[in-house]
Amino acid sequence: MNSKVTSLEHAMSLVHDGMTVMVGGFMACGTPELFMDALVEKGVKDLTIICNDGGLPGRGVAKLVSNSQVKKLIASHVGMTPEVGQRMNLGTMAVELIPQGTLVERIRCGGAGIGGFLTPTGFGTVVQEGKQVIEVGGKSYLLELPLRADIALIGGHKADTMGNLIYRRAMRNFNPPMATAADTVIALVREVVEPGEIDPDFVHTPGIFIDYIVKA
Amino acid sequence: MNSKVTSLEHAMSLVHDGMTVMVGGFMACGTPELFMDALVEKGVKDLTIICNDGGLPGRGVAKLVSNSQVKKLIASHVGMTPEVGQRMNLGTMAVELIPQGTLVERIRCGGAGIGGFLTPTGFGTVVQEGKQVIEVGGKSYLLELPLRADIALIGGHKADTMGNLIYRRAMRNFNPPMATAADTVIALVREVVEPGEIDPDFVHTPGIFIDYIVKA
Amino acid sequence: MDAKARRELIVRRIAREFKSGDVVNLGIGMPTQVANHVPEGVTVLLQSENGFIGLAPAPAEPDWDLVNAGGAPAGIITGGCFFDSCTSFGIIRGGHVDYTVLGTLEVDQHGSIANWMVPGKMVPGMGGAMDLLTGARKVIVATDHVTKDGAPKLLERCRLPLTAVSAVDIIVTDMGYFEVTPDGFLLKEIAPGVTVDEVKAATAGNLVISPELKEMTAP
Amino acid sequence: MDAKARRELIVRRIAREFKSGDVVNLGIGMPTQVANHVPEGVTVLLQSENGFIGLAPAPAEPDWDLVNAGGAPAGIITGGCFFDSCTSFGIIRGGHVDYTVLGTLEVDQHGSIANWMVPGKMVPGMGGAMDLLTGARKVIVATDHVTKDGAPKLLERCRLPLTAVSAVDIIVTDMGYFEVTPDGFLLKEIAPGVTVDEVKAATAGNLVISPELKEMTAP
Repeated sequence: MNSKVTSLEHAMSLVHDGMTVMVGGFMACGTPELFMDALVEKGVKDLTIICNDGGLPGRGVAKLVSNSQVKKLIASHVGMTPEVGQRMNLGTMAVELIPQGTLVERIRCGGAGIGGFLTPTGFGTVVQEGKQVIEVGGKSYLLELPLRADIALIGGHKADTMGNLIYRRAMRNFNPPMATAADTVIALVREVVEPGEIDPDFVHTPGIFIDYIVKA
Repeated sequence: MNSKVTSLEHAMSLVHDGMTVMVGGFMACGTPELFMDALVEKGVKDLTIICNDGGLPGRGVAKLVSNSQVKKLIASHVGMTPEVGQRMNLGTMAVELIPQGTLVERIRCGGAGIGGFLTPTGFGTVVQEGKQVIEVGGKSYLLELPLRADIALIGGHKADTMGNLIYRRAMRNFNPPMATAADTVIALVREVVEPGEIDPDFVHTPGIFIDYIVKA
Repeated sequence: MDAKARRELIVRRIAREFKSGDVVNLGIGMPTQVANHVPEGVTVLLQSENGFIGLAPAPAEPDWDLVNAGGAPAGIITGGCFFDSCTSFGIIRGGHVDYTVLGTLEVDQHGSIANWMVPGKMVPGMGGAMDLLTGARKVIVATDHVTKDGAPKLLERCRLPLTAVSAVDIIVTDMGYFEVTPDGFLLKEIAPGVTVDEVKAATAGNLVISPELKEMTAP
Repeated sequence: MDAKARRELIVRRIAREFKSGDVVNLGIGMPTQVANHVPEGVTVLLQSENGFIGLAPAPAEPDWDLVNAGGAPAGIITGGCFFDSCTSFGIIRGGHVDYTVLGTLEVDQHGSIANWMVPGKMVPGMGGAMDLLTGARKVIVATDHVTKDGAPKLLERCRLPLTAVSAVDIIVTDMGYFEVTPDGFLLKEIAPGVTVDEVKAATAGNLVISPELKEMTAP
C-alpha cells in the first residue's frame, strides 16, 4: 500500500474557501498548530470551523479568527479568546455554542452513521430551542443530530505510513472522533514510523480513518 | 486506595438469581470463562444474559444455557450453539435477537447516559416492530434504547490494582462497553500489576469503571 | 460447471472489484474465499467485525485471543489494528467499509435482501449482517443464480423476512454480473457459455441487458 | 471573615464530603481549591473533562501535552489514565462522576442553576458544565451566599438563563451547608458566627432549618 505521508503544501491545497473544517484540540493542546499557520498564510476564507473552543490568544483556531478567515465557529467554549466575543458582537463572525459532551457526541454520530442521539444535557435551557424533546422511561431528552465536515485537521503524536495513529497525554481529546467524521482527514504528527512499529493492540485511531499524514 | 483485587468466591457471591448479567466476549474469545464455570457450580438461576452470542458448544455462556440457568438470552447471533435454538423452540428459554451494531451501541448508551440513538439498521425489517421511526434529513431511522445490567462480567488481559485494564488482540470486542453499563463490574484478568505499570496513554478500560478484579 | 467451478467464477470476479486500500468485509461461506483471489498488486484491508482491521490467515500455532467473526483462529497483517465492537460498528455503520460481500437466500430488483431467517426454521440471528448491509458503501451479493431446486433467487420482491431494504448494489452469480438499478437488474457481464435467454428464464424480477454486455471473465 | 477566609471555609467543608475512590470533577475558580483540602487518608480521583482521570499539580517543567480543562499545564497521578472526549463525556453523562463542584451566579430551591451566561454580556460558552450538571451523581455548588451587592444568590426561581434544571443537590456557602429538598433549601450546618436570622435575610427562596442543625466546621 502507498504511504499516506504527504507534504504540508499538498495537504493544505485540499482546504478551500467556504468549507466546513473540524480542528482537533482542547485549548490548543492537540491542535495541529502548523496547519493553522499554513491556513493563515494560504488565506483561505469563509470557513465554518468546528472545534471544542476558540483556542488561546495567538494559538489554535484563534489564529484563523484573528485573520478574519472564519465565517462561523461551532464550539463549546470561547471564553479564553476575547476576540471571538468581539467579532460575535460586531456581527463579523457567527458563533454557535454547544455543550461539550453534546458537541463531541454529535461528531461521533457523524462518523458512526448514527442519525442522532438523546441527551438530557441542555433540557430546559436555551440549548433546547428548536429541538425535538423525546421522553424515554419518564425522563426528557433532547434529540441531537450528527455533525460532519468536509475536512478534519487533527493533531497526533506518532503515525505509521498506513495512518495508524497514537496520541500523547491529553492531546487526544476531540481528535479521534473528528478523524471519523469528515470526508477528508489530515493528521499532523511529530513522528512517522513503518507499519508494525505501533503495537496493533494500542492504536488510538485506526489508519483507515486517515487520508493524509504530514510530519511536523 | 484499596486494591480492587478480590477472590473468585467473593466476586461470584455478588451474582444472584434473577439478575441481568452482561457477559463479554465474541464466540467465547474474551469471555471470562472461569466466571462461567463458577456460576455453573454456584447454580444461580433465572438469569437474563446479555452477550454478543451464545458462545460455542461447551464454551462461554453456552455453559449457563446447558445448565438451565438462563431465563432469557439477549444476543445478536446464536447459530453456533444449537442448544440455544432447541431451548428457544421448546419455550424453555427466551431469546431476543438484536443486530450486533445496535446491541453494542445500546450497551454504550446505557453506560454513557444517552437516552437512545437513531440507527438505519433494521429499518423495514422485523427489527423495526414496536419501535419509533424518526426521519432525519429524509432518511428513516429506528430509535433504539439503552441497555444496562445489574452485573457485567468481563474478560481482560492485564489490570492494575486500581482497575485499569488492557485487552489483547480480538478479546476486546464487547468488554469495554459492557464495563461502563452495569451497576457492578467484575473483570477476570490473567495478570495483575501495580498502578503505574500500565502506560496511562494505553489503558483500554479506565479503572473507574471496574469494581472488582479476579486473577485467573 | 460443477458447484466448485461456479463458485470460483463468482469469487474471482468479485475479487477484481477492489482497488488498493479498500476496506472490505467478507461474510462467512463463499464470500470468505474472495480474499484468496485479490489480484497481485492490489492490497485490500479486510475488516473483521469482531474487532480488527487487517484480517489474515491464522498462524500455524493458533492464538485463541485472535479469532475471526466466526470464532475460528485468525491472523492480522502488519499495520493492522484492534478495537472494540463499538468502534467496529462505527466503522461499519459510518460508511468506512468500502465493500461488503455477502451470500443470500433472496435478493430483489429494489436491492432489498433476505438472508437471515426462514420462518419455522432455526433462526441463527442476524449478527452484524444488518449493520453491514445498511452501512457499507457498496454491497456485493455473491450467490448461485438459482436455488438447489432451480428456483430464481433474483426476485421482483423478496418473500422471506428482509435483512435490509434497498441495500444491494451489485450481484454476482454463476450466470453473470448485475447492477441493481431503478429499472431492475442490469446484466453487465454474462458468464461464459450462458445465453441471455437462459439468464432471463432463471431470473424472476425485471432484467435489463446492458447495451455494452461483456463476457464475465475470471482470470 | 474576609473573602479569602470565607472561600477557605467553603472549600474545606466541601472537601470533607468525599470518600476514597470517589471520582470528582472540580470546576474552575473556587472549586479547584477543594483539591487542596481533601483530608489525609482520603484519595479522590479528579476527572479532567479534557480527557483524563487522576488530575494532579503540574510538574516543575510543564508538559504542554498535559493540560487541565482550563488549558494550563497539569499532572497526572500514578494509576491515572487518558482518553478522548467521547469517553470523557460518557463518564460524565453516564453517572460515573460521583461529585462535581461548581460555582454559580444563581441557584434556586428546585435545584435549577444559572451559571453560564448573563444576557447582554460576553458569553464564554457552557463548555462541559451542562453535561456535568445533568450527569454527575451529586452536584455541589460552591458559592458566596450573596452577590458583591449583597443580593441573594439562593432564589425561589433562577432569573438568568439556566444551565440545568433540578440538578443541584448540595450548596455550600460562607453562611452554611444546604441540601436541596422538595421543601426548599434545607440548612443543615451553619457557619461559625452566623445566625439563622441572618441566613433567612440573605436567602430568597424557601428556607427550612434542620432540627439537627450543626455548626459548619472546617478543620
